[in-house]
Amino acid sequence: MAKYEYSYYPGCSSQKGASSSNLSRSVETMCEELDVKLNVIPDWNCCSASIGYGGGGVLPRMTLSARNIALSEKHNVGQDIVATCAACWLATKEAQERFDHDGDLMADTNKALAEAGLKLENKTKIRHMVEVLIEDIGYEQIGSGVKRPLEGLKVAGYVGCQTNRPFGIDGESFENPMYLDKLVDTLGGESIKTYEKKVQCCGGALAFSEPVKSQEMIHGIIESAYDNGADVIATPCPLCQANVEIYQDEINAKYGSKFNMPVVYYSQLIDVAYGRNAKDASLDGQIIKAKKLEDIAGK
Amino acid sequence: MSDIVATNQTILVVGGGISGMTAAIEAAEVGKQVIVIEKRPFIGGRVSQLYKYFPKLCFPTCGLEINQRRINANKNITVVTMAEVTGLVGEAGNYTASVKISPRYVNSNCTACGACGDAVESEFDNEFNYNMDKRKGAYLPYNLAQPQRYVIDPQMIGTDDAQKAKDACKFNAVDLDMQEETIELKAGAVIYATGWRPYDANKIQPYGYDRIKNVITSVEFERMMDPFGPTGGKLVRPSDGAEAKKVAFIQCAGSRDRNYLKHCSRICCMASLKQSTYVSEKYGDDAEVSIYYIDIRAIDRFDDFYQKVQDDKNVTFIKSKVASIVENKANGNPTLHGVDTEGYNRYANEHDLVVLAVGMEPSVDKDTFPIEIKVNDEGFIEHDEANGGVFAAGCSSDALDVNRAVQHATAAALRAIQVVNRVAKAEG
Amino acid sequence: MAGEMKIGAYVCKGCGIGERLNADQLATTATRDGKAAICQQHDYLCSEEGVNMIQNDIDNEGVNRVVIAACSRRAKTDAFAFKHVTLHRANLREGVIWVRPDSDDQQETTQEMADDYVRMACAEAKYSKVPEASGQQGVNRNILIVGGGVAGMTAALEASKAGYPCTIVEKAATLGGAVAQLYKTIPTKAPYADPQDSGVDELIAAIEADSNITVHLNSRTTNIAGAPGRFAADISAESGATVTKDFGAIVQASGFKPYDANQLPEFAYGKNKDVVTQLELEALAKAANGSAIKRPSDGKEVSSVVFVQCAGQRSKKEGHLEHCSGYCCSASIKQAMYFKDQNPDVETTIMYTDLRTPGAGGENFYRSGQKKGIIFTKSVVSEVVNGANPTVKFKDLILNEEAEVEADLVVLATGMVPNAGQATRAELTIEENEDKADAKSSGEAQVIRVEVESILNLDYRQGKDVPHMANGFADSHFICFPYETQRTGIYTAGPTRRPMDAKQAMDDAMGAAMRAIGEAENAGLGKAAHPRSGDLSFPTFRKEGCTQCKRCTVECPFGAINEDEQGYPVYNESRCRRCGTCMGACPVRVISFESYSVDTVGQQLKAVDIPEEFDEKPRILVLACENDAYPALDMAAQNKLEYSAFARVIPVRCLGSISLSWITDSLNSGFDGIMLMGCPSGDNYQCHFVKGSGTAQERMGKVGDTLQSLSLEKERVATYEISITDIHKVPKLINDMATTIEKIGMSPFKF
Amino acid sequence: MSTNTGMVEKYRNNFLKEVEANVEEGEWVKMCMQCGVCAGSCPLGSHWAHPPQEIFMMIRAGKRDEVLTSDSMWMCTSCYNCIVRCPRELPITHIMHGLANYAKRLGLTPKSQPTAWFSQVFWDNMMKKGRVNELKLGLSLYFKDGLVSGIKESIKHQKLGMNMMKAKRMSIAELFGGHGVKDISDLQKIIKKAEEIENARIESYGK
Repeated sequence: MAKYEYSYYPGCSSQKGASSSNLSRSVETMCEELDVKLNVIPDWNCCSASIGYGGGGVLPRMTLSARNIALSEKHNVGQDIVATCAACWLATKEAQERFDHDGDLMADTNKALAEAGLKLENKTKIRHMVEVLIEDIGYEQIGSGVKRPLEGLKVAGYVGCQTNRPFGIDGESFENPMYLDKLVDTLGGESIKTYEKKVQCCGGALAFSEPVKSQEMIHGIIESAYDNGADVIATPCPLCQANVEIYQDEINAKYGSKFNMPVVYYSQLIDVAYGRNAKDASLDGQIIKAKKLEDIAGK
Repeated sequence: MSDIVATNQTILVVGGGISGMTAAIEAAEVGKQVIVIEKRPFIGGRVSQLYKYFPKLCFPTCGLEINQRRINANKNITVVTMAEVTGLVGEAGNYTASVKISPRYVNSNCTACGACGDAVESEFDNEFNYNMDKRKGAYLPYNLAQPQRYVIDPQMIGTDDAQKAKDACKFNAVDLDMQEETIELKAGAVIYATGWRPYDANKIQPYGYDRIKNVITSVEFERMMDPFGPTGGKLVRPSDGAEAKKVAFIQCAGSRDRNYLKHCSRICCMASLKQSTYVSEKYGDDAEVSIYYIDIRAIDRFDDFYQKVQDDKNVTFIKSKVASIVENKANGNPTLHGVDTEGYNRYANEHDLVVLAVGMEPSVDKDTFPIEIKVNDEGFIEHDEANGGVFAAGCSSDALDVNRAVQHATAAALRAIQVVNRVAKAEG
Repeated sequence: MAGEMKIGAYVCKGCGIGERLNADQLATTATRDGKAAICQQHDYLCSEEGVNMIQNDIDNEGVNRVVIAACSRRAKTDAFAFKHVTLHRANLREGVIWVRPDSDDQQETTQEMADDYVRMACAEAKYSKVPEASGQQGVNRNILIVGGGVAGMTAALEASKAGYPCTIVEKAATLGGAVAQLYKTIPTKAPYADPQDSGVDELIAAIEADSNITVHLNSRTTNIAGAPGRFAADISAESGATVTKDFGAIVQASGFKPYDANQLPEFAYGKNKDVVTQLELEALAKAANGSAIKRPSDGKEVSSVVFVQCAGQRSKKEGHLEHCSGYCCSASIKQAMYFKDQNPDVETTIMYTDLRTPGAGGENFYRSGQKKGIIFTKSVVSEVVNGANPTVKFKDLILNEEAEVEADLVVLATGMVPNAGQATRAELTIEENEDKADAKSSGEAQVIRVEVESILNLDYRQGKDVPHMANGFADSHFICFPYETQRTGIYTAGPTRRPMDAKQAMDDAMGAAMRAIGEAENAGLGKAAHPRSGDLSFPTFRKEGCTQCKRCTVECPFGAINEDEQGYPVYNESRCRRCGTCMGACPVRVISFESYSVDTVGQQLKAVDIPEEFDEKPRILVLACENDAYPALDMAAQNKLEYSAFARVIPVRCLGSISLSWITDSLNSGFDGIMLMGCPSGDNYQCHFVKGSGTAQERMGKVGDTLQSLSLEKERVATYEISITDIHKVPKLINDMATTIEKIGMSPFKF
Repeated sequence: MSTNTGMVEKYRNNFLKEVEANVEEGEWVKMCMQCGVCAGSCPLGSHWAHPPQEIFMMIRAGKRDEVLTSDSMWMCTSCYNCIVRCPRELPITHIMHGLANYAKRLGLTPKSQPTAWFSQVFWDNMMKKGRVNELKLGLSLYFKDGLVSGIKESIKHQKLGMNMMKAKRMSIAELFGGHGVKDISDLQKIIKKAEEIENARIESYGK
């Protein structure tokens, strides 16, 4: 019997061979270490993120999330839903709030779900993995498990948008959230509290449709990390991670910069600090190798 | 303090600011017994920390001097400073209040000669200047402080300095053994003139008050103008002491905003218009003032003042709620980002100094009143029969300018008098 | 008071006075020069022991003039408060040792300073009397309330609740005033979401049920004579019948008249029936009474309405109002709700430049209006085009484009014009005053700017109504003392003094009622009102000396002095605020107060010891306003800011009270410089007596001649505008004067 | 009136009513007080021809075509800055999504608006199997302007693709089958139903 148990909503990009499969692998490792059991929602579906609106109206989109919640309520009874992807968490939590405030929407949604014999109770808490870490486990306990402090590792905590707004982590400010920094410090690393781009938008889904506009913002995010002497950028958001990491070649080409800034997940930091090797921490999933982190993992 | 006489014909005034003073004077000058409970070591409240009043640009201490003279001359008024009402029970015509009195460590022997102040070295944050500077551990809160009696900072108690202060006093005015005490007072009616406090600018995260040195609040700006204030009356930047000529005022900083205070604080527009004249007063035509606003609320006759400022070519008005402030690391200038909504013009304006026109928040938190009274969502006391003999005066009832607060307090005095006169009649 | 005068002088040695000054010499000075019968020293005079020592001399030694040689008159007032004696303070602490360096070479001049202050205090004592009642006072608790709108009714009900009988005089046939014409009013209670009933009927019912309140309908006050405590008002009904009643104080709640929209042809008012004012819309709403509001032209149910804010307001255009009426934004929201609450499909647009809904209630009401679907358009309306439907042409300031919209009905927010009666000029010149005296009626015409009917018909020397402030409102000028008009015992409330809505007017009326009660009680005891509240002294004059020049009656800021047939002044004690402006005005020095007179000051400056010319010790007389300049000097001392040892400071009630004789006397007795420190004058005057400082400056303009006749340099006499905050400035000014004298040399008039 | 007729009187509230009825969170539009904090907070702000608060004013002013044919709302990156800063609590992000969706539904979206196109592709891709197939999504992105430019694009981004493959964060397997929801027909039934309900509501507007 694990100490903590949740209903888990991995999301499309966390799947094997998908863009943030390294996130899910590092999270699995992290959960082993923290004695957290994640029960995947059986047959979960996509939340349509924050880009589906072009194709899907509000009711179809809400219904997508409704199905996931309904499935969780059916199979993982009484367990909070936990997501690791900002978009998944946001879309689901948002849907839930709207169902709470809009009886008609809830009714219509259930009409649709009825097509597959599903029913939404909407009683389940929708949470982000970071909330689990901070609220259920706590910095103190996380710190107590550190075997290999991330000494000398200067980390720019890049929170991004959707993990931070509109819900964010309880008690944190939208403009200057500190939890990533606290976490880094807890792991013995060196947080860069003055990192001014920590909540700058990376373009999100528009990185695909509006690459020029998005990469301009990504450029700023990385540049500021360099200006602040960061060894690595750490983020909780898969889309942020991908956007900030994978376009660095193209950005260098466009801006004549020489960026080669690794972008990792908070979960990877924890894995390494907890003494796990680079593979367990899925550092092999980096396109830009997190050299310093690997070194620590290699110790 | 136990020598205070109070009966159920006494009027208890909670708060010794301009509203409390007014209510007390009005009631006392028609022969009513009044006790004023003030939590700071001196009466005068917020207005004592203002440089000038709008729209006349006259000085608050001018009226304070007269009010204080009237209070001193009136035997019907007892002022209890460093005191707070911690409990209140009863009904109209028969209240009992518990009043907690914190030690001042200086008794009425004090002649304000200043010997104790000269004797001590230790310094502490100066709350009178919103902690922008330090003051001695034995101090007179400000020049016109009334009662004209020194205070010893509790943080100094037990140190050698405290003893030095005691030794320096020829009149046995310093009493280091003073203890906190709680007394019970009877009253027929209670006037809550507890006033307001500036909204906590740290909460307005997009404006980086907690991160950017050259972003200050309007109340701090007022203190800067005082020749005895933290900057000796100079308008300079906290970051580097450079002259602040290009100054931005951000309206509704914490007001009219569901994230902070939902209500409009009424005074901030006029306050910023007034403060724009401070910049001109200091720098003449080098002054470059920008006022970022949603609506300029220069109500009724104040509009004349607005029109005057509009005619000043050194003052620019931008209809825009500033979105965010970013510090220019190179020169410490705050850069304001936003959109002028009159015709959609995007801006990124650098200023020497940014003043947040912070809103008015009731001093007493919504659910901490010692007795059940009607308080609205904004935390202001509503006038309601259910409040019995408890009446609001001034900013405890709404966001009010001084003029309106005083009017309201004058009316509150009459409400209280109605109650105690009823009692007097009943008791014959 | 009975018995001969006996001065007791008491020298304090505390707060460093003993160390810095020779107390024995001060004592000698008091007895030898000051003719003090008793003089005692004490190490700590304000202590219980010290105070008892003094009280004992009063009780057992017959001391009735107490001279305290210690700290400033502003310090330790609680300790030095003795009954039935006059009190005089020689300011040795703030006035001497704190402003002088503690060095041996300065000791002599510092001691001289102190000695002079002791002499001066004793001199003042010699010429002061304990104020006695004038015999004019009498308590009258009846309150006259002019105007029977919500403000007037509130004043009456609330004063009555406190036990004060009230009489309402209303010119109309019914009570209720403007608010009675409203369908509903702006909400006054949380959640401030919907229009509410005005409650006028309840008010009227309460008035009728209150035996303590008398109402005169169809009536006006045709004459008000007397003064606080003894006002005699003629109340005349339309029928002509007149009753005279006595009152202690008056509340003027004469309200407003709506701005005349006919002055707005650009908005098609008068041309198009469907362009109405806010007040006219109230009538339509009343008629509809909850059903669909119909428009005037053809009775069609209104399906779209545009509200034009600031119509003819906030504008310097001829015939427009310069002020903002404050309530119109909320009123338009309220009126738009009339439509929305009845039928949400009615289109309601409010065109504004600044939406002004302050406070907690205001913002909630605005939000509620938006929730109900009222459209707010930040725009400037240029024109309303006449047509089957009026068309509003405007510039949308957000979309930055000219646009227009057709509507069934257009409502103009035209604002308030105060009902403040006749505008009396703040000051009458002597010339005007002559005309007035000669031919009353024609003189009247000169005095009054616009020919409007008086509301109060005061039998006052200086006009029939309360003087107006900016924009024609009968407001007080003061921020800290909003009810202090220039007519003691008469308190204005509601839109007559500032544009406001019903709720504010009712709160305001309550404040005015409080002040009226306060003044009725004060007058009864012969006490002065703000700012010298409690002062029992009052001005009297020696008729035999009076030349009927009328300066006093003209210059009194409070219209306290009338004239009898021969043009002699007739004092109305309780109208008087004890500033002494009349005293300063009197060229023949016949006006004085018992505790403040030409002598109490004149003898002080004569008491100053004037050294020989070659001693190179000039003397500078500083006459400082007790309200601002004197506290500023005290605070300078508190901060140990030094100034010349040659200065001798005398506090005065107001610069207006300064008698020219003091100037000439001091020049003659050898003072080298004279400094007059008063409050800023002008539009934003800070003088607590309205125009004392201004008047003084005019008078001093004439000193030039005196100086010339004495062939003295004009720099020797200077007037300054000092605010209480000029703490650094005052010592500097004194030192500058000292330097000036060094330059121009000593006065030759030293005997 | 039918939703498609562009005939609306200026400064009449017809369009506002239409938006309130048919656009996600449209009933909030009237609550805007024109402070402009949303416009100033948007990371792509400078790319908006009409920032949100102006769009709200245009809606009130009845500028139906100008609003619905604008590509401004397609600039929304869903960063939620505007939402958290709006003093009036307007869910601006959602209103922008709603307007975009409504404009597209009415066929008023500017041709070749990349985000409009991409969001549709994303939706279709997702609806096929109930989960997003990133590879196909990526490829379709390159091939959106036809085969030739598609191959060019692919080559341009080849390195990126290879990197992802190496990092096992992109898998050729996805081309053949790939992940998906088991009860895909159930899911599609559910969504179809939801769409029916929504369409019915919008069709009925004004009728």
